[in-house]
Amino acid sequence: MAVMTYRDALNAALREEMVRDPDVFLMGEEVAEYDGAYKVSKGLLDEFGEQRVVDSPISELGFAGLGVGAAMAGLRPVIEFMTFNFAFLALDQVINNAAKLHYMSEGQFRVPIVFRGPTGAALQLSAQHSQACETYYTHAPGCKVVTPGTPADAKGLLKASIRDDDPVAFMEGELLYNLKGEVPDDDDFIIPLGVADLKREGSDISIITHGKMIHVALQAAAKLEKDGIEADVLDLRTIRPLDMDAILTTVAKTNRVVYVEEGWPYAGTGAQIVSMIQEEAFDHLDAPIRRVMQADIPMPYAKNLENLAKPNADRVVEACNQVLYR
Amino acid sequence: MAVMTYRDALNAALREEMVRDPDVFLMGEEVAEYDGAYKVSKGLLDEFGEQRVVDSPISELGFAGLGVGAAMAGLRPVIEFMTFNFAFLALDQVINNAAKLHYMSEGQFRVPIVFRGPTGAALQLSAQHSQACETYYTHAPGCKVVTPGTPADAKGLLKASIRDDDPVAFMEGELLYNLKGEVPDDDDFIIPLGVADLKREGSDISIITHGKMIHVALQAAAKLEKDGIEADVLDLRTIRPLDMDAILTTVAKTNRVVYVEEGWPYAGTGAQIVSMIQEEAFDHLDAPIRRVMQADIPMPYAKNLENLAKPNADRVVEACNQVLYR
Amino acid sequence: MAETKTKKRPTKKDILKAYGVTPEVALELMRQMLLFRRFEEKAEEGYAIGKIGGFCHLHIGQEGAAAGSIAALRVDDYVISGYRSHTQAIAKGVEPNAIMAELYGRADGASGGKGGSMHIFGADVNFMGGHGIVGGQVPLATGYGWKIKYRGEDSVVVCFMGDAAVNQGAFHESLNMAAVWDLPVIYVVEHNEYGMGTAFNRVSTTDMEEKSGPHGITGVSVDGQDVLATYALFTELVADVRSGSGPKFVNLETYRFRGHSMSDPVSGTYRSTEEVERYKKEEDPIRVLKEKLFSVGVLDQEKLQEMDAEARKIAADAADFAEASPLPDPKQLYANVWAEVNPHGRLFFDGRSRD
Amino acid sequence: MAETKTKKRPTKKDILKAYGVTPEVALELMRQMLLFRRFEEKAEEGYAIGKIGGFCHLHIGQEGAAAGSIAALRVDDYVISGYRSHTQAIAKGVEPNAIMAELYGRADGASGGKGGSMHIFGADVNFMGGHGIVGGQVPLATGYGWKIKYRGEDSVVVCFMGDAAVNQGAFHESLNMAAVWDLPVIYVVEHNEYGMGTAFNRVSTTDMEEKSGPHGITGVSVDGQDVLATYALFTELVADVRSGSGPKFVNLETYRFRGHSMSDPVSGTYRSTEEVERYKKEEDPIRVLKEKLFSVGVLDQEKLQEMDAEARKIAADAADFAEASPLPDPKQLYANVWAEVNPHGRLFFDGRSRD
Ligand SMILES: Cc1ncc(C[n+]2csc(CCOP(=O)(O)OP(=O)(O)O)c2C)c(N)n1
Ligand SMILES: Cc1ncc(C[n+]2csc(CCOP(=O)(O)OP(=O)(O)O)c2C)c(N)n1
Ligand SMILES: [Mg+2]
Ligand SMILES: [Mg+2]
Repeated sequence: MAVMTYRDALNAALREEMVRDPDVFLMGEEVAEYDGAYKVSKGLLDEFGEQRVVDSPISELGFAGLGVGAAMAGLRPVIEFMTFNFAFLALDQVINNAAKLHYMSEGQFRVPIVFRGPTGAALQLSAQHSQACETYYTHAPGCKVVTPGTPADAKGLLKASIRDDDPVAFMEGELLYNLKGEVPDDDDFIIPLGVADLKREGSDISIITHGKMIHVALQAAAKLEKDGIEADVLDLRTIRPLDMDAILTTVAKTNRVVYVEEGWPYAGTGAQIVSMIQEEAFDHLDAPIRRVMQADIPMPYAKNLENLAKPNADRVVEACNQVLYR
Repeated sequence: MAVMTYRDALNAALREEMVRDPDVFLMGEEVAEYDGAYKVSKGLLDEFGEQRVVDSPISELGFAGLGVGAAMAGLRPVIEFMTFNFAFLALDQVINNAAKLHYMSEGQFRVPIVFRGPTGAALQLSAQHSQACETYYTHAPGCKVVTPGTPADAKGLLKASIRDDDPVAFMEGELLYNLKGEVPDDDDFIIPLGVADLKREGSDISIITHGKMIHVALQAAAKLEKDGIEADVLDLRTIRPLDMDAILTTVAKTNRVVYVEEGWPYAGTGAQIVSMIQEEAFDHLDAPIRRVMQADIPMPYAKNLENLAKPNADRVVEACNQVLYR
Repeated sequence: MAETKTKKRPTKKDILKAYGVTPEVALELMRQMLLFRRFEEKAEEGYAIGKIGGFCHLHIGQEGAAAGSIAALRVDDYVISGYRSHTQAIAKGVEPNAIMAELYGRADGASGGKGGSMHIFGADVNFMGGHGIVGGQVPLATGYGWKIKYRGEDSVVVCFMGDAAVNQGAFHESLNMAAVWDLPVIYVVEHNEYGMGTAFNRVSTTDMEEKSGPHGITGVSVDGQDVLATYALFTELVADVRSGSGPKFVNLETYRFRGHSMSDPVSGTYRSTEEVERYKKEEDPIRVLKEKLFSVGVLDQEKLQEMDAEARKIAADAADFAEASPLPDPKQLYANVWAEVNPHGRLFFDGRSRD
Repeated sequence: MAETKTKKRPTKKDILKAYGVTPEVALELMRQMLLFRRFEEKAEEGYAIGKIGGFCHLHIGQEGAAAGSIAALRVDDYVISGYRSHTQAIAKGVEPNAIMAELYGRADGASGGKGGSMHIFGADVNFMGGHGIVGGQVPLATGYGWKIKYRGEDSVVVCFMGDAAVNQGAFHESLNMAAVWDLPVIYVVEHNEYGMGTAFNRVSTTDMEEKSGPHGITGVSVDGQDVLATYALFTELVADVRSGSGPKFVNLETYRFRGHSMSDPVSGTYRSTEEVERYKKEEDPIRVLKEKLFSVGVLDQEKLQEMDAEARKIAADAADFAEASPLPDPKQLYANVWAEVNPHGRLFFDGRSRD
């Protein structure tokens, strides 16, 4: 085990997969000479050369689609969106091409591509730069969605995503890049897609979450603990495929659920998960599930407003108390 | 009351609003000389001239954005997407500009624009042309979403949408254009946004739905009636704003809910509604809510497969029976 | 605009030599164009009697494009197109039977019945579809070019699109990237004057040839109704690109004899009946080639009829094949949504049974 | 590329006449550029001490662009820009105090603290932002042009963007529409050689001037470090456009003296320290103008210092104003999400209380 940052874990995953498979290449804005806007691809240009680490023009639709074509043709592109905020421009290529071509062609083409980059709010980047974009990718069948919250998960899941034969939207957190954690050294350290991780064990309530919000959930769990409440904190890690078994297991154990997510509420991933829990574990629920989400507004710039808009541990504790009828 | 088609009702709404307000104009592919790909704008070019009924190049991102700018500048554009399938290309302008500019500018700009066109599957148009796109618009605050299912609703809601000061995604059904129904003659016939309509009354179960699916729901209700089951069929009509009061009323009455929607399940509008019902009417529910949705796949072309993929009355009846524990 | 299209064509005896085309190639191009025409007429019939549904876009009148360009390619070259692509699929080697069965939505269709007219694929012969979003295939073509360069191969990509597609951002973004990275892609506009009902000069103030200029790719025009000229140009371009000269842009001038799709009138709204009739009379690529080949004695009426009968037979057989092919197995509904079904986690969320 | 930028400039006595600029205008341009410089230096300070957060992109080195172009406009003309837009906002008439307060995220900010550096708006003076998505403002500008034509007005729109924005589809789609509909928009690229760390010639094989060609809009280049040349060009263009000559494209050649944003190093990675130093020495728009005005006796050191002191005072006052302005009221969190709160139905779905 080595201790490394989330950024370095991603970097290591990219490097290892590029060494392992000559068909893997990285393309995006500033990924090569600049080492990536957030330095995730540091050193890769030197190591792999400019055919495999490629600075693109600011043409999100174009280079995303180029990646899809290259994937159909047999390569395994990793396309970096500087942030997923800019990927709205590319969504047609992701949904209409990447996610559908395998089906439309009755399996003649595979599209093993990873679209990766940060999603969600960082600090005071305001409305156009602070969106959690998961829903735009989970909604359409054909696209897998991965949201790692720790360095180890980042590494193991990125490697799994690159090896996966389907398009994967791999959504990182800008605020996580400096986060440190233990990461197994093994070159073949893979975390399979579709396996949630119980980040904390408790029996009174289940906090279900993913991505950056696992840290908020863990903070909330620590606060609750002081109050004598023990929470399960279930990190979904991948939201399509979704580890429904793990969800049902924790629900059956605690009978009470709070769901925490960074993005907007309407038709978020949380809406889907709540909907499934009520359908598949109706009799296990002792109280309505509550969701803690971003305020349902475009993200404001001012620090005080931004703080109000984001989900935080206090809001999670409050929701837990409601669900526990305390 | 006149009997007219859904198409003619939309046409009348456009005409009346263009007569009423010189700032209203219609732009899109083939809307002028060709009368619209689905003939919704028939005759408008002749009546209003080429400055107000405008054929655009096939540049969805560009002309959607042009509309947003024109709306900021004080006009009231109606932008037709030939279908919403093509509007993925324009989504950046809708989400990042139309929906956010009012907030980002602290109210300095209003964006009174309507994006309209058909959504969802027609007949055998296959994967890239058969998507129910609501989720892409409901998720982000700042954008209203309207999905009329009858000629009268089409007319009254389109007029309300054009007069609304916010961006509205007005989503029609290609398969509805020929549907006939009674429509009030009044030039000021407006259906306010945010008011659901109980399309059928019953007390045993609530079928909640919107858009094209109201007809499937009504068919299902007719079948259930033969079996002695009386269903409320609640047509949401607008899904943002959402008439939550009407939803809670029907749930409180029947205690059993089936939700019917044309699109994909994951993070659809239905997921949101189920999530809210379980939160706000937990104690009223006698059984888990079930959703009847499109099969979770890209739409296939072959007629038999397409039929299997779409929601239909039998599936709704089956879901109702499950919810009724029959 | 439309009026200025008639081109001077060589009419003298040594005409084939002038084009640099052998009699065999010329006859093969004729054979292909006849097949395209008869095949699509069969599809029209199938549509009329309800065997084919959805959108169906025909190349009738534009046969010279696919024939003249794709004949210049090798099997390991790639072709990709929009939703109007039956003839390109045939030219690249997708079986007419499989295409017709796809139009019929049958199990033996090129895409197993899942794609329909707009989404014909033939991965084995490097025909990459069949795409429904105007301009959506252009970045994909660029990706194929990227892969060829990445692997150091010497294949070439031909990417077809309609004239309306050049107004899509995807076109410009792609051409710029192709130029920056020097990719082996030939971008071809089948310029049939209209995007649905919109004449090109209503949505552009410049000529098609200029559209690639800002990306450093020179545009070249060709009379697409003259299949020999088309073939000659592509032979040259393909050789150039294969030897590393980078991306090209071709304005292939042509005309569609049918409506935009099956539900669109042939004429009477956005274009006059006279215009269409004149094109059919003077600019039918089959007739243009026929007159040339008759004049040099490479073809006569009898031989032509023989070839035509053969084409009709292939088309009729395709319809019979399609008719005989079963509907897709309902079990296929959920097949091939995912290329890799992960051992863990749920991928489908409709709560339905999938067998 | 960067090496070829130094331009020959008139240096003779009648220099102002050569540009067609009066001494008053020249001094006003100087006054503005000094203000821009001092204001943004103040912003740099504010950022360094943590008063300003998020992304903050400075125009330092590029002051000639906003000064030279916007001075040629009327109040009822429109200006719209990207995320690098402080100086354009000031030039168009947004109060420096309001801009600085916006950077500080305060209630008196130009956007009430909700926008930040990237989203300055001034609807009352027709400054339409302040946009964060590269190229995203270009269709909006086109919409303003549309409105002007629709209403038969004679205003003009100036749309600024960076050099990297021309590789966005939005740019090409917009210019084509502007040409087709003959809209009164001047599209201006502030070509500072780099998009973040990417030199323009790494993402384009052609010169900037050619980018508008396929849309039938001729491009014209101007030395943006020479504010008099910039002003002269815009005076001419604005008059042309106002009189109905349709859209224009300007390649305004300039250079940024700071990093891309506050977190980006000035030099040492994608560009050399020598390059930046040379530009600062030879191509500082303030120095270039100063030398001209000194040489013709319109300005001297004393007067310059006076003007500079005034600029510094406005900037310092702005910082004081910002500092004194309160944080936005938490009640504003939910204000202005919707322009119209419908009497029926739910619009917010977070389940939180909103007062
Ligand atoms: C992005 C997008 N917008 C609109 C459409 C609807 N549409 C299909 S074909 C077409 C016209 C295209 O014309 P052109 O490119 O000239 O090709 P042609 O049909 O003439 O071969 C339109 C508008 C679409 N499929 N995709
Ligand atoms: C669509 C989009 N992609 C990427 C970004 C991130 N980004 C912000 S500025 C920038 C560089 C733009 O360079 P240029 O257009 O030359 O303007 P400059 O910063 O030099 O003024 C990038 C890549 C963005 N904001 N929007
Ligand atoms: Mg065409
Ligand atoms: Mg730049």
